[in-house]
Amino acid sequence: MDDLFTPPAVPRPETLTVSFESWEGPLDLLLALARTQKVDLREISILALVEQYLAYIEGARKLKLELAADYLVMAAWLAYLKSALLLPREAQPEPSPEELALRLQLRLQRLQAMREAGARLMARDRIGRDVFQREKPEGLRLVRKAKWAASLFDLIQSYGQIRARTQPVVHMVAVRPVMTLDEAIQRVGTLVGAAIDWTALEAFLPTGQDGPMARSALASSFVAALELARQGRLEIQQEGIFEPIFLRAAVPEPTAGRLL
Amino acid sequence: MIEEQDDFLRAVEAVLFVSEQPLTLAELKLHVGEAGDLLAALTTLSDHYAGRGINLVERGGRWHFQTAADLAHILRREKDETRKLSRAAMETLAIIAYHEPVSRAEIEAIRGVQVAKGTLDVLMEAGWVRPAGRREVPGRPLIYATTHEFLSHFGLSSRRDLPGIDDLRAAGLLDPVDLALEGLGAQSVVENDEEDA
Amino acid sequence: MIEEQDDFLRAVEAVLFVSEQPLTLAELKLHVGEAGDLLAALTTLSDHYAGRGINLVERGGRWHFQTAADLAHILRREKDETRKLSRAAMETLAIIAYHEPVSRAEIEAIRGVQVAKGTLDVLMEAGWVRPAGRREVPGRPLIYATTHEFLSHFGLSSRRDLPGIDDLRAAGLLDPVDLALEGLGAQSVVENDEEDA
Repeated sequence: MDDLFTPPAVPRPETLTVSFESWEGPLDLLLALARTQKVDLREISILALVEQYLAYIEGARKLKLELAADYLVMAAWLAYLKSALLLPREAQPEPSPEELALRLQLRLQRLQAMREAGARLMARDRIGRDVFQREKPEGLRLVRKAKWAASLFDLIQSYGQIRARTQPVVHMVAVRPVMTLDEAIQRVGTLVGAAIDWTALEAFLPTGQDGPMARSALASSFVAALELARQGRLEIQQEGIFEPIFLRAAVPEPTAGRLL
Repeated sequence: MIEEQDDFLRAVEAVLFVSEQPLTLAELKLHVGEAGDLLAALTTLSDHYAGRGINLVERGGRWHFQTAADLAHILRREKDETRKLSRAAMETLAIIAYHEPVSRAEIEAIRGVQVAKGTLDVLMEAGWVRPAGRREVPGRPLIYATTHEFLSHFGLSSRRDLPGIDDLRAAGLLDPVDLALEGLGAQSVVENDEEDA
Repeated sequence: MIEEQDDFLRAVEAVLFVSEQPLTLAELKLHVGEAGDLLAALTTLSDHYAGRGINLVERGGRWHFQTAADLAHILRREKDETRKLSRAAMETLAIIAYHEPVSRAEIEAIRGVQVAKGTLDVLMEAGWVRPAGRREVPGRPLIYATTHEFLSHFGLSSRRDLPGIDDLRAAGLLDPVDLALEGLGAQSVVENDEEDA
């Protein structure tokens, strides 16, 4: 039965996907091969070793084993080494194939030495396997005794800080120059009575003021103007946002005032 | 001093050495088997270790190694560690020094903050503060005072050597610290806002 | 079998007995003080315990008691099964121990394969290997060395006790291949000369 939801069958290649996991790299394999030749690595025949390795790789390829790249690189290098060793001596490039072969031999010796050393290390009397320590030693106790450091200055400074912190805090609000709303209504109301034409708001401000007092006078005068307009005592005109504000005395038109 | 020891004895010794807890004869036998006279081995070992730094002892039918009782003092070592007093401890000490004798409630009233129990303990451990009786008020609270060690540590011949409030003010030590200033600043802004509204 | 033992010796014995880890001379002195010749005491104790079920041993300058190795069969329990190291980890550990300090590249040069990330981690987790600074060559590679726990675990008094290290050194097997080649190169030139003659 064909089912839409059946995943496509995983292709099952005949290839046996075996990596060379039993060998940790080509050098490891070479060492294993070398040891089949002779116990003493100083006496091995590099040429025979190369042949063995190449035969091994060839066999693996016939089995369609997946070979890691480094095995193939080693195979290529060994094939080169083999050909160089077989070539007539005078045609030899630097470094000499003998040196390359010797180098390989030295590397194998060193790996072998470390492998044996590792095994001997593991065979020693190891804690937890061969020798044992006490399961739960009581332990040595270190009792830390605090020695406190404090100076007289620290002491009096602390006291000063407490006193400073806990003193009743007196808040003095500075008297700031302001024009109160009442003052402004009084002033604007008086001045506008004389103004028949549209007059800018600024003209109603007391002269000779600056800073906070000027700003307070402006704000209060504006609010005063709104209040006086509400009372119908003056009219306000402004052409647009942020444009100057003009005031004039209200034209006595009772009906219009009612409508507003 | 090397002496031959039979393997059974050595096994008993080793098993007792590694064991987490005291072992009964039955438990020991599980390890060392029946190859020897266990009780005799234990007696021999016990005799051997008598007078040494480690002793083999039997308690309620269980055997274990322990260090000799007279060496207990060696197994713990004291170490001086210089540590800085916390700010809370420093302030509490200052209040006691300036106002002694004071109760904990009075210290808290002056500090404006609760005094943790550990704070007074630290000061007493340091040897600078001592309980000085009880105040004869309801609840009879403990009152605290400073000690001779306090005076000598801070190089004072008496408490009257402590600078007075006027001295502190003159030294600028009564000026609010920066942190306090910031707090006050924030507060006054709020107050101004309220005024404007 | 009761024998008198001086208090200093007893103290050393007791301190080593309760300690959770092997102790250096300096650490021991913190507890037992300077009242006696510490090294002499340790030697005396070590001699005394030789051949017993418990031995006093020195590993990398640190002293501890442990059971005699031949009693392992009595003391070993199933749960004690030490985790088996992979061959890669074993070789890497050997290379670090015999060549220390070594960089990862140097380990790889000897093994002919890359060092898998987990390998060094396993050794460091076991507490046997530690980073030991950097080699002052281009790239400043990290270098690795063994720890005193390594020495303790494998029962080595020092790295000189590493099995066969003297023979390996004498055979030049701890020298890099290039260095070995130089030595051999000179020789082979002589041989070639003879051949030519």
